[in-house]
Amino acid sequence: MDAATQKPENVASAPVAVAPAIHIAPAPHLFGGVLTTRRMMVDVLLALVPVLVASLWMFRLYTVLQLAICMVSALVAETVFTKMRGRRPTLGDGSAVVTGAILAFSLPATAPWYVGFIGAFVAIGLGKIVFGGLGQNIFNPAMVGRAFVLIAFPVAMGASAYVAPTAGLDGLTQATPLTALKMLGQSTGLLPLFLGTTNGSLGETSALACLIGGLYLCARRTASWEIPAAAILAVAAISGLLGVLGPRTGWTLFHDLSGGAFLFGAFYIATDPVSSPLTPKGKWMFGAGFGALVMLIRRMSGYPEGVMFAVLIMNALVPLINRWAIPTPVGGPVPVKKTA
Amino acid sequence: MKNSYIGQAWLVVVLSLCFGAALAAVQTTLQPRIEQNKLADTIGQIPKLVPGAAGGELQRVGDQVAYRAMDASGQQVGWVLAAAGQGFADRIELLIGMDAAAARITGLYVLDQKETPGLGNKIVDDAFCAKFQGRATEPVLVVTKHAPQADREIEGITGATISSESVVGIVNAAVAKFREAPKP
Amino acid sequence: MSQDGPTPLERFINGILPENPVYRQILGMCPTLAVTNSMEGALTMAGAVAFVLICSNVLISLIRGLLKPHLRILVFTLTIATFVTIADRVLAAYMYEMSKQLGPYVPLIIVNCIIICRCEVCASKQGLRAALTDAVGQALGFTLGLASIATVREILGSGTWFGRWLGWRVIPEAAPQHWSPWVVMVLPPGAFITLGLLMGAVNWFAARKAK
Amino acid sequence: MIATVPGKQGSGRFARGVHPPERKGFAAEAPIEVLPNPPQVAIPLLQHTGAPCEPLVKVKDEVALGQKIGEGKGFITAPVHASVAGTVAMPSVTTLPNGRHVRTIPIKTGPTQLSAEELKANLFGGDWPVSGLDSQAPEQIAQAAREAGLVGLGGAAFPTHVKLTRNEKRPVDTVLLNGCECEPYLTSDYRLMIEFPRPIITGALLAARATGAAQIIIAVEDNKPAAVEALRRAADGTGVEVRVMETRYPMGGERQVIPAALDREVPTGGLPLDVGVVVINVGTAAALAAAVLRGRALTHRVVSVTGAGIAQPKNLLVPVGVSYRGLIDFCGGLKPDAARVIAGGPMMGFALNDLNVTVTKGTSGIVVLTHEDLKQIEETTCVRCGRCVDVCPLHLVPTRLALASRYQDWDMARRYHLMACCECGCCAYVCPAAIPLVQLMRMGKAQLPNE
Repeated sequence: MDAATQKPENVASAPVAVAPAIHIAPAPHLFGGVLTTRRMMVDVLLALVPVLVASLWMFRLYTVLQLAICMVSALVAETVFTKMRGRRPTLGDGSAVVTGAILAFSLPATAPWYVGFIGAFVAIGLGKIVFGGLGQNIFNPAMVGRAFVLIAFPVAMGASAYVAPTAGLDGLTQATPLTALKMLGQSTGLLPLFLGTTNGSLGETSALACLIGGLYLCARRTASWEIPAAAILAVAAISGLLGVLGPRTGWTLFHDLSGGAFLFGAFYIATDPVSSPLTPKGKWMFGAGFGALVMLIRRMSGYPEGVMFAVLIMNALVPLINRWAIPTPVGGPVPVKKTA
Repeated sequence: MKNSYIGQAWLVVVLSLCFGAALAAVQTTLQPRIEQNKLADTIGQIPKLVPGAAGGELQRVGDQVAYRAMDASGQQVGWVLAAAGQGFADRIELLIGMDAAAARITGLYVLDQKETPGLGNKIVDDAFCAKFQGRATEPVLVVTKHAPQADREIEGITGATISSESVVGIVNAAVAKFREAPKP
Repeated sequence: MSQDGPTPLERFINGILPENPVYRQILGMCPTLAVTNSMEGALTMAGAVAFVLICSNVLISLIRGLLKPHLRILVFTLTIATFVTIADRVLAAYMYEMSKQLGPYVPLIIVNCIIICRCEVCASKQGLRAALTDAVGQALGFTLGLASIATVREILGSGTWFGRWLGWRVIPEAAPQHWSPWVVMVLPPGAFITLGLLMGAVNWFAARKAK
Repeated sequence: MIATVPGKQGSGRFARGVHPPERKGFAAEAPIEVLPNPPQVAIPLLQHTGAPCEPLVKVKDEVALGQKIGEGKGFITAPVHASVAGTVAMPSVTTLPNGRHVRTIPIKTGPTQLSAEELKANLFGGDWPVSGLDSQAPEQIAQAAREAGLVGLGGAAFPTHVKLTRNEKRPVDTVLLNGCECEPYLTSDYRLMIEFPRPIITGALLAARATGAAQIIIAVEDNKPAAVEALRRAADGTGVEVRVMETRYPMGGERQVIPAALDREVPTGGLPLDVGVVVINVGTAAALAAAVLRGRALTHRVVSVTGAGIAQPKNLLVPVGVSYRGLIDFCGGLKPDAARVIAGGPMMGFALNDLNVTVTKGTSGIVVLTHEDLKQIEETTCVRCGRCVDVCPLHLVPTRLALASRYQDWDMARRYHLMACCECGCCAYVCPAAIPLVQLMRMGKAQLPNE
């Protein structure tokens, strides 16, 4: 072979033809590939299965109806709004379905149809699309939707909404544990709180179901374990302290942990990657702040439960937390070059 | 002259004088009407709060503002008491109608409130205010979560326990104080 | 003092849409957000603003030759404050209900940037005719902005349109499981959301038209 | 000053990093074969980090194997040598895998050459002394390394004599031989450690003699027990210690292997020298022994030709300057489903669009991936999941750095320590949204200093 044979026109006749389509791309050439955005969303849906089972057991058809309304509305909203922006529809990534499901699980069983419908449209439209779509939103979309309908329809969403005397299920005729505590000073037993045989939003009643699904999410690393861990520690610490300072009859820190939407929020909502901090340190701060705010709102405000507002407030703080929690690289910060 | 303060500011001075005069004129012309509007806002409620009353006049009782409710012949038929206190969101201002002996409530009117719309602001509804009609002023009223079984029980607004309790509390406090006070 | 620029007619039209104070200049946000939960409040406010705007524009235009540059803002403020006080008193005397509802927002017209902005950019430099048409155009544009927001908010928030004056019910009352008015629309957040969405819509149409 | 306690041992681990599939099986059991001499080689005049060389020969000159044909000016440079005996042809310009255009000196292979056995024996075989090396003066070792054109064979191709030159202000206490070979697929170092551990040990001792280091450690990942065994046997009684590291990418990086083996942290922007360590690849150590004791210039190196897209994966001892095509042809050519040819490992190597580029001193392997291996997903938007943060071995926030680079927000790039990035590719490897994080950061690193 001489130099001439290295010219490209002879390449085709070479014994090893470059018949395979060789293409180039930047390194790395291998891709972990196990976890895609879509797969993360599927994980969340899988993790919601225990919650769904608990909810079906407790609220029967109300669950199915509410989930159907919210998920379908979320998908329709996603299609409509992405089309308005002239983008490709992004239904395939599953984020709209997840938003719809989380919203549905955070609503009262008997909330009328338009609550879920409008909530889903606001969640997708105002919660996500106006910020630039998936990955750009500041706030958890489902919680934006829920906050909107809570303020828009206080009767259908407030404490009174959970007590539905006309409902066909026994559970629905009692006040939620936190409302009962706040308004009547009545404490609910730990076992019903843990198993979820109490009234409340569709997904929040069973602490057990939230724990099972949440641990699955953390094990899959779809959710960062730091956030729920920090949140649980914060709530336990504050509730324990308050319990020591001024005990409430029959209400312990375990009640605070398993009552209300706390576990549901800590595992499924606060861990939303888009609206939570990036670094482990930031996640600890975020989780602890979330837990502290939940306790603050529960004890000091007019609302019996504070998960939604706690999530939204902490979401707003995320850019700040990200700034505080910039990690120092191994070997220390980049030395500042002295300008010549 | 050109650089003196007056030279610079004469326009401001002249305009101030003109505007001042104009405002004085407007104020003098309209003030009685505005005062009347304000009074009418309260007095106009009196016939609704005290049965048989046709009008009323301001009567301070201690540091409380009250109105004597009169029938057409000028006979006193009751009292209207202005009361205020903290609600769930902000101050609630009430007018409480009572009979001449201040023994029975004859009506309730919410002058001003900023309670949660859809929940707490239901205290302005007739449905809620009417619950106070005919209640004795002693013993004090209490809020319940069910249909009232005793004269002193007022059924609260679902989902607005604090607003309901605030109104009842304001009524109780104001009425108790009014009953104690010597009346002219 | 005349200079090249839009004719009085163009000024009039500009104020209504192309330079709408609410949607294009983003001025006067305080009343826009505070009093637009019903048509009555919005129109009363728009009327008061129109009165102040027209009167001050005319007056400033008349005395524009006498203005000293460093004292002009003081004179503007003085003028505006006077007319605002007059408007406030008149409302209290003849529309007591509305005056009570609008509360501090009528006196707050003094700090409404639309008026001082028009005084500065137009009335203090233009003749009477230009100043008048400009003020009327801006006032109409402001009215349009307030009315559009109030329409959305009152219909969604209360189900009515001109409910207090005319009693028109747009969305029939229904049992809560079928429909319920959106309380959020009556509250301040509703104002922000409506303003944002309408402004987005206006920009969207403008961008489409420009294409 | 970071504590430099001699003998202090690291845990064998570093925090974070990833576990890509190892895929060493393709060529792990293939003994090192000698590539038959190609009809022509093209020696690039820049194969190292530093100043390029100027040619020392003219067209039609006859050159011998190992004859110096290019020499650079300055301290940080390395000469180049003829890798075959033959005749110099017309100089030309070639493009290296990293995209650099460099001048090359082509040499037509002459009729008389060393046989494969002679070459192998000459470079690695025979007896390698492990004692009596004190007779070598430290300066002479460094000088021999320079004359032999020795550069780091791990990939970065940093001139070795620079590392071996003593610096009074920065004493070296440890020579760390890097036998981690953490890149998937590559097996050239592995084969060398198994087949020829003795020149490696001797090279290590020479490096310690040159730098004055008291401690010599060889770091090998725990997925290469045979290499550990072979090295330990060869090192017996020499004071050279073989330490086993956890298998985790990028263990082979200086900033990972030093903390893992010695529990010392190299300061950002600094060198291993700052913590009293000199890191040398095992292949470089063997070449150092050959250079010092046998006067062999760096003309050949071991290259893995491996991957599912190559017909017969092999480890080859090849002359520098041979074309990639020559290696691939010798290994039976590409399979029909071959999709990408990579110079170096799949995590940090460069994809080739032309197989006629030449093997340089820094070429550690040729990896041919198939379409199956490349199952890429489409780039989507970042959902801020933080996976890249979880794996970055330098504890950076890659998503922010990539964003800063993409939108040229240099304040943010500085705030998040862009220049600390080592481009190891862990972040892009795990990114669920398939964002080209490394590419973006590389772009940003190129632009940031000018801002």
